[in-house]
Amino acid sequence: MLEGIGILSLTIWVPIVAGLLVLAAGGDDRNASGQRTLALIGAVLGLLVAIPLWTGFNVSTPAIQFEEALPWVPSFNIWYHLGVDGISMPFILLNSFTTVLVVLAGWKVIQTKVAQYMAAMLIQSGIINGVFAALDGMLFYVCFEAMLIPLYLIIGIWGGPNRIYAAIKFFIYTLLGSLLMLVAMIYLFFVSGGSFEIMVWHKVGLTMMAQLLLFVVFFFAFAVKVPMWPVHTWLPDAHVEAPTGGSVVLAAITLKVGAYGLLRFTLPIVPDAAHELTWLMVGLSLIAVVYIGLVALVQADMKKLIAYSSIAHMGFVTLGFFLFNPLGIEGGLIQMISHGFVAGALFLCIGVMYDRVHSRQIADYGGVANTMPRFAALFMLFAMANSGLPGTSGFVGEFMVVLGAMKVNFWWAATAGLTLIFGAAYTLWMYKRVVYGKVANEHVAGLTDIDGREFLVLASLAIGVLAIGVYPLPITDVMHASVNNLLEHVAHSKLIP
Amino acid sequence: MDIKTLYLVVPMAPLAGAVVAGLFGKLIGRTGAHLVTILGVLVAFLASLLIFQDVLAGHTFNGAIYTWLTSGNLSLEIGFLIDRLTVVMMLVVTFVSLMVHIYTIGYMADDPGYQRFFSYIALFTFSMLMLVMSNNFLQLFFGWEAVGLVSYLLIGFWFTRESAIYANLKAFMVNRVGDFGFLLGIALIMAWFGSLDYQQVFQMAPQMAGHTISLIDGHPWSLLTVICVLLFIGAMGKSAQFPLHVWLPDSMEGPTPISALIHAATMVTAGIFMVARMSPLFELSDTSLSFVMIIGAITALFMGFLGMIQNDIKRVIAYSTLSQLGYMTVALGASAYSAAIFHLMTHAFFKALLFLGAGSVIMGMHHDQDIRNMGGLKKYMPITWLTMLIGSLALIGTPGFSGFYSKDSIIEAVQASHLWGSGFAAFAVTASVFVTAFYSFRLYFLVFHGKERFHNAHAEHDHGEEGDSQGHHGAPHESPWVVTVPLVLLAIPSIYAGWPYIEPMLYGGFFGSAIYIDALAHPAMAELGAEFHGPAAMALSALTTLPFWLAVAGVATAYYLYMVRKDLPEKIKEKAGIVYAILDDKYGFDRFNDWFFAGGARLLGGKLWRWGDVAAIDGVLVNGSARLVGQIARISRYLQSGYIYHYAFAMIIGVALLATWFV
Amino acid sequence: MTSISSDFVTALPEIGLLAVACVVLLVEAYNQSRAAVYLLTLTGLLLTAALVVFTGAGVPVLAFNGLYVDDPMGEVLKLLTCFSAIAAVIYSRQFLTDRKMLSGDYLGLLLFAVLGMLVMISANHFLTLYLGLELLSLALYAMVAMERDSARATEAAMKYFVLGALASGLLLYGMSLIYGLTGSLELGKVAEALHFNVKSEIVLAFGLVFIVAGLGFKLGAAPFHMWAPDVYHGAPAAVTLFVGTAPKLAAFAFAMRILVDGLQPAHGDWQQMLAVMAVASLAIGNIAAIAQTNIKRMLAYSTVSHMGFLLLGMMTGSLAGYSAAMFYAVTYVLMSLGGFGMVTYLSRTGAEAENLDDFKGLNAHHPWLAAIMAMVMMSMAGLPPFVGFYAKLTVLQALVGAGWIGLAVVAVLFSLIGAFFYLRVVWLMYFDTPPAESPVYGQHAGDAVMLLSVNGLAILLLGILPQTLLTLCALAVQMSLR
Amino acid sequence: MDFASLVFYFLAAILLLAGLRVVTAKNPVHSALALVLTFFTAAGLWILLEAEFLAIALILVYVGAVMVLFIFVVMMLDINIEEMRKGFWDHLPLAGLVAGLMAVEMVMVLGGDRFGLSAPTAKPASYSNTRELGLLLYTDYVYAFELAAVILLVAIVAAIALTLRRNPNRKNIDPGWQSRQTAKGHIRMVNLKPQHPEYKEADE
Amino acid sequence: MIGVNHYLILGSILFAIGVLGIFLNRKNLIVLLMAIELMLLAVNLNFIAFSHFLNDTAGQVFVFFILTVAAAESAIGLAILVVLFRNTRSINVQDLDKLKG
Repeated sequence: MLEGIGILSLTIWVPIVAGLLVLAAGGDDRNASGQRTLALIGAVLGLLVAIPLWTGFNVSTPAIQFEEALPWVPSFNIWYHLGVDGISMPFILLNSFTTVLVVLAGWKVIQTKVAQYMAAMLIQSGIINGVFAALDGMLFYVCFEAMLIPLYLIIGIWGGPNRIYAAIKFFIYTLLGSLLMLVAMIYLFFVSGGSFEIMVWHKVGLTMMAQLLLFVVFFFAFAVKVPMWPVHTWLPDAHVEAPTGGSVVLAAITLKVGAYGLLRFTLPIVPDAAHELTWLMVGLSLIAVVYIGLVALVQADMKKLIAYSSIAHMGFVTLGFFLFNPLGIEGGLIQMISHGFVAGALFLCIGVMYDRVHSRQIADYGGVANTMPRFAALFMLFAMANSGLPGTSGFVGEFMVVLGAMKVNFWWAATAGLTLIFGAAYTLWMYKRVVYGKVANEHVAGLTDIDGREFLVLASLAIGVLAIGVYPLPITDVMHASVNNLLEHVAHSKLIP
Repeated sequence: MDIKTLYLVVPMAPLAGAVVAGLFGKLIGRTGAHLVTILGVLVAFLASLLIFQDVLAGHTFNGAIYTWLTSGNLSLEIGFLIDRLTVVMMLVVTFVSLMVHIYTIGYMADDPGYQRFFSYIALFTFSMLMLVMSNNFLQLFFGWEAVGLVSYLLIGFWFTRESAIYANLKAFMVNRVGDFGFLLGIALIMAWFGSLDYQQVFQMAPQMAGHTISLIDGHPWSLLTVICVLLFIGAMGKSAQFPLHVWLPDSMEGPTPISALIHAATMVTAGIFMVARMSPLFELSDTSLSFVMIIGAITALFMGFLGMIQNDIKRVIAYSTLSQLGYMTVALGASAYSAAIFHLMTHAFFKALLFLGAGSVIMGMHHDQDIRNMGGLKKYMPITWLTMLIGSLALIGTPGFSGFYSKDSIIEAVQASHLWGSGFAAFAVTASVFVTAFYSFRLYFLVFHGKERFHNAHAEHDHGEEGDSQGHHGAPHESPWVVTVPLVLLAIPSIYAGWPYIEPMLYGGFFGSAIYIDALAHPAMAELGAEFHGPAAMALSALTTLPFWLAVAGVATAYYLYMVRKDLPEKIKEKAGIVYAILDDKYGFDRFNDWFFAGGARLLGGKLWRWGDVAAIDGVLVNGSARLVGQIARISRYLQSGYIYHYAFAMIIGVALLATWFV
Repeated sequence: MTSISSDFVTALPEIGLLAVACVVLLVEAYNQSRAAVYLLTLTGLLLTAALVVFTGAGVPVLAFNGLYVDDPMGEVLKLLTCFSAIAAVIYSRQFLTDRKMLSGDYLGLLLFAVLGMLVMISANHFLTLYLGLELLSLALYAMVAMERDSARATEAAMKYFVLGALASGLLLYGMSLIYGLTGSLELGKVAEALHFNVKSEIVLAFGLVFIVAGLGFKLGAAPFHMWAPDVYHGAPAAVTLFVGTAPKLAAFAFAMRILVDGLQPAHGDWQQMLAVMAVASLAIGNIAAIAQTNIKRMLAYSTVSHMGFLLLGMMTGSLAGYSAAMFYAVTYVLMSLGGFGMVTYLSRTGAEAENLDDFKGLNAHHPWLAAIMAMVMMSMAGLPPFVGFYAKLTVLQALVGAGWIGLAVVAVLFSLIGAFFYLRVVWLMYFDTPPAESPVYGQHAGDAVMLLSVNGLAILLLGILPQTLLTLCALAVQMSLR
Repeated sequence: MDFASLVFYFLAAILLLAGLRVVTAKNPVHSALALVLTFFTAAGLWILLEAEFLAIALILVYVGAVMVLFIFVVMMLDINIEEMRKGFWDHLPLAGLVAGLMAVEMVMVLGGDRFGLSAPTAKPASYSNTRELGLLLYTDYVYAFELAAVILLVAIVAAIALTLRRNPNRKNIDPGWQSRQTAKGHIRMVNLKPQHPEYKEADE
Repeated sequence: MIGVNHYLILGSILFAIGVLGIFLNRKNLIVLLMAIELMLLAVNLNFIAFSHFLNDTAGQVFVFFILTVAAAESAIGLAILVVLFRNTRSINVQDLDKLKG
């Protein structure tokens, strides 16, 4: 079914148009409240238009659904081709949901250039939906790169003291990967006989050499975004300097784009190279779990700590993907969604404290639970989810990936399982130093507990975290058909001599 | 009401209580909080009783409630397995929990975190019930970790205390080490059996017995051994077996009711329960049984030693708990699963009693926990005294008391075992009898008899717990009825729970198919059963056995040292300097762990971060290449010198080079 | 051979423009009304554009004994040249008024320069190419030196002149060799001669080297680029704006005429030369730009790198490559009009907004201008959804299509480095706080802001919907190839 | 060796020597004069090549106009020659290398007879080089011719625009301005009132 | 017999002398211009030689225009030189280094 404008177009364009409207209506911080309200309306609308994706989704088929196709740049055979399957659809919802939260999270904190902030967030949300919905390689690429721009501005304008370094590092790092990918995509265009359709690329036979080279290129594009060790160092800086909303989007969504790319491009397009280089990807993923886990342990800055923990958790995602079994891939996908909730929530938690004390250093806190009991409780929930406690979403993906890994190799599973220890160690040690203990200083003594808006944001995330933890079946149901299809596809060599 | 609904009620009633007390604590107030949670647990207890009857009538259940997730052709479900093993655990858990709930009303009366506390313990009850009622490994792991979480929350309940939040983190981390093994064990089961459902796994187990896996190239190991050892590592964490025992003594930082509930009666026995549950697997691997037995023996003996020198009333009991858990573990290793569960049950009663009694003493002493500051409390706290005495007698295995039946069964079972390491285990458990008796009565004498030392002691310490009305240091007093009633209620089964139940539980096939013993390979229980002639005969014949006299000797020694020659302990302490120092240092585990694991991880993390991330990746690769480009850029500015002739050179040389190249 | 009168009809745009230029000079001589010359200039350029449209033939038409060709590619380029000149004039009105440079001299020279471009675009003969080039260059030399009291401007002019003369010499030497080899100076006949009979490959290559060098100079490709930074830097912003935009279209046409129309049979030779120059340009342009503190200078280096990309498109020797190069040239002009236009617009009397630091915190007081500038910069960096992305895409597409994957990788790696300095402008505008006394402000020149907005939005819009422009370029090239 | 060759070699030698002199002379005036000599010998060579018109034009246009302009500018700008000469030969190695390389390369490429051109047939006696060029210029190359005119116009405009200074202190009168003047703006009618201390508001 | 290659060689050497001049002379702008004139002369020589040997007048026409343009070019160049000299009181090439980097 090819239509002109459909739900997916709406999920992309509603936030973007809303963002532009906010920009147009705003311009001055004096009517900031109006801009905020407008942005919130836009974000909520964006979420509402995305909901039919879930309710109308047919879980029994791996086929592309909600498809839309319009010729876009006919001279290069580029299409405005949208569609989702079970792999991409949840992320559009996640993104639309997160957008509402970040708009709320920035409600009071952002006091300068409010319209620009809100617009950047909304526009970014639309573009990211485009990434997940794109079925045309070039459309994907355009969105993939365009999403860097709002985030670059968000980090750079509303970020911390070292924001410029962080923003530029983030941008250049990620651009490196994507530019190489551009060449790869053009190459694929020619070998596929002049098509930018991702689904066509999936069927193209490639030589081993070409596959390996494409793999490396896709690795750079997506592993940087994920990020995998050793191309991860932009993330801590970006997170530390970004404003809370930026961190949330970065953790909850942007990282997912990289992992999604691995699944959408690397695995199906170069399956033989992927099999060939599994050792590498698994190795890097496991390094992420152990090495990054250890590094996270010594961080003095809360955001940095959570950033490193994000890397470790995303290590599970990549590990899962390269196990080539349903448990691994679905586990990875669930881990992605869960990490969206959990890491987002943790950054929001840190943001809540930062708004009050203006410090992210663990050492500046202590005994927060005394003055902010409600907050401490929610924070505890998210900390536990981050440590992978069963019953929370953090557990589901890790559990599945460990199970999947065990099917392949005991030691992979064992190394991955170390996250039980490391994850708990760095998260809870931080929690202990920040939240527990006696009131450490007058800043902490002067803290006020979270207000209704903050509670709403955190509680909605908490519900998500618990819901996925207790009952992940609806999400895996959505994925099954597509994941099985993908696995079947990957199992077949497309090597040509 | 449908019986299946009833199953669901058991865990859900406490959960509902926990949620209400937790989320709406302010709204419903203190009374509301304890009412709603107690109601929840009471409902669970009553439902458990009904289920117990139902199960006794032969109705077991194994089924799913809902599908948790599916992946590939795997389907993970949340479900209940209700059999005799489960109901025993359910009864123990709900009963002790109920007692603790009631007791807490008095114990925590002045604490500002009252509602939170009730919410936590109700949540714990829910988690523990989920654990024991599970019919699959996933849910088991859920409960396993959830009880760990609540334990973490409760140890750190007084979160302003540095020692408490140190202890809770430590407890969680050590448990996580165990869980790491546990998770790997589960994953191995998943990978080889293709299912996480108990029944399917157990059915397949005999076929898998011959499988080996090669974890290190060229060294094939029995699959089941690996699985069982890994699972047992989980149990070692949760049930505080050597060397993962280190968290339990520290966990005494939590309020006393949870020491009773979590760290004595229920949660720490989850490991024992789990191994018993997994008996169809463990039975297939002698190696793992030996491993279990040796670990248990080490724990039983060496942790008992530590109990002898502790001065904190709760710590003494904590080490005693460790030691008793060691007993249970040894029993598991000897394939005496029913004995282990039996001891688990009796231990739950008398150890909960001891802890609650200790709590009562602590309340009476205005939250002083040092036994050196007590003495002569018998006069002031008669009910506490009496119940504590009963608990202690049960603990040391006085014939006729519940502890006697369970503990003697274990000792005999170990002696009957023929596995590798059973000799050492038999020695350890036997020797422990003396140790147990000694430290139990050392405590008893120091607390309840002798000189009243509390008058002159208060100046030396300032150990008030949060929320206690400090400075009101009158004479010790008996605790209110909400405290003493549970003591009495617990004292009853401490005395009585052995006699009538030993026969059905151990020899009467009470557990039926819930516990599987390969009688040919591990005939210990069968041999015991052949010699068993009823509880009375067992009690009588015990008078002629070594354990009994060892216990007597232990009591006597304690009496001599702490009632007659009170100066001797100090002298011994001086004489046995090194031994004392080692014991005082708890064999150095804490120091080693802090230094090697915690410190080492941080050191390594710091190095990796500084040298790996900051220096190598960021410094050299990222910023380095950026710097390099910047440097080249600066150099390239010199090329643009500003002189026309240089520009002209560039052009001409360009032409010359192109010409040379292409011509 | 058609009658001479029809030849004149074909060349009406040039004739019209020449007439207007002369009128401008006359008005300057007798009236000296600034408004009059300004409006006259704009009208003249519009008239020329209209004439281009009306005289458009749709097929290549030769005139003046083969000296002149009128083909769709030329028409498109002429049209865009006129528009870009109009934009340049409007952007720089305030700047020129402030410096008392808005005179008939200046605008007359500007019109002559445009005439030179038109001649180049329509050239079909070495001679017309040369004359057009010189007409353009001479006018530009004078324009650069127009701010007579500025040591910097005159120095720039001198450098431009000396190096330009040298480049002309090189170009002519190459032409002389090709003439000797083919016996003809008309491009079509040269191609024919080369196609059927190459007397000496080595001489051909040798001659090509010199021609390519001259071409490289005009485009500003390394290593013949060295005039560009100094001239862009030294010239008054308005002149930089003009030098940096429309002439690139003419240079592109020049390259197309000489290499494709004339020397297509020697494609194998010049392909490699262009490749070498392209890579050198990408490297030098992108790297040297990083170290710059002056935005005009930075944009000059950026031009060098862009020309590298353009050359990459040309060197493929395919239809796709040529249209990619044309698309690149057009989008480049669009972008640098925006960039230099902003620099010119923001300059105030006596000072130029030429240091990067002058752009600090622009977003704080001129958010819309900052947004336009940001779009320009990101487009130059090749980020979607701006048109610069498609420019790069088309070139890369052509490159990969021709099998030059390695070059494509090199190109993207250098544009990664390039992204840094474009983003630096963005960060200065958005992330830095404005200095207390901001040297940059925009005057109340509504027309310029309006046009800048159109310019910026065009960059965005063409980035989202590039097909029209792509088709235009592809068709123009396709219909013009002989 | 025939006469033409002799003349060729003679002129070529002078040409090269003079050329070298242009770039090595200490005094720019000497350079300019050497350049004049170069042009003269070149003109001779062109005559040898039967391009008589261009040879004359070279002398008339180049020597007569351009070189005079050069010398004029050299003279006008008072240049310190001594300062200019410092370190002149320092760059000889590089210069020699590059120039030598180019020369060798060019000679190697162009030296061999790669063009396949033989001496043209002699022109008929009635052939006039000037006439031929003239015809071409006004027919086939009329477009180029017009362009050349425009270029010259640009040169004029540019040179004037660049160098013409409207000196504000000059004393001469612009006749155009003079003739445009009217009474308006130059003569002011003033109503002279009797001076009185009370009325001070008027004709300020 | 003098063939076209003789003229070409002569032209090449003349061209090279021009190059030499640019490299050697780093002070005087005017000499720089003269060196370029030498190169143009070499070009012209080439054209005329080819024109002669090809028996094609087009080459001569080209030279005619080169001469014209070169004259115009000189005019502008010298005008710029004069303006420059007014500003800096120097035509020393080495003083022209305000713009660099």
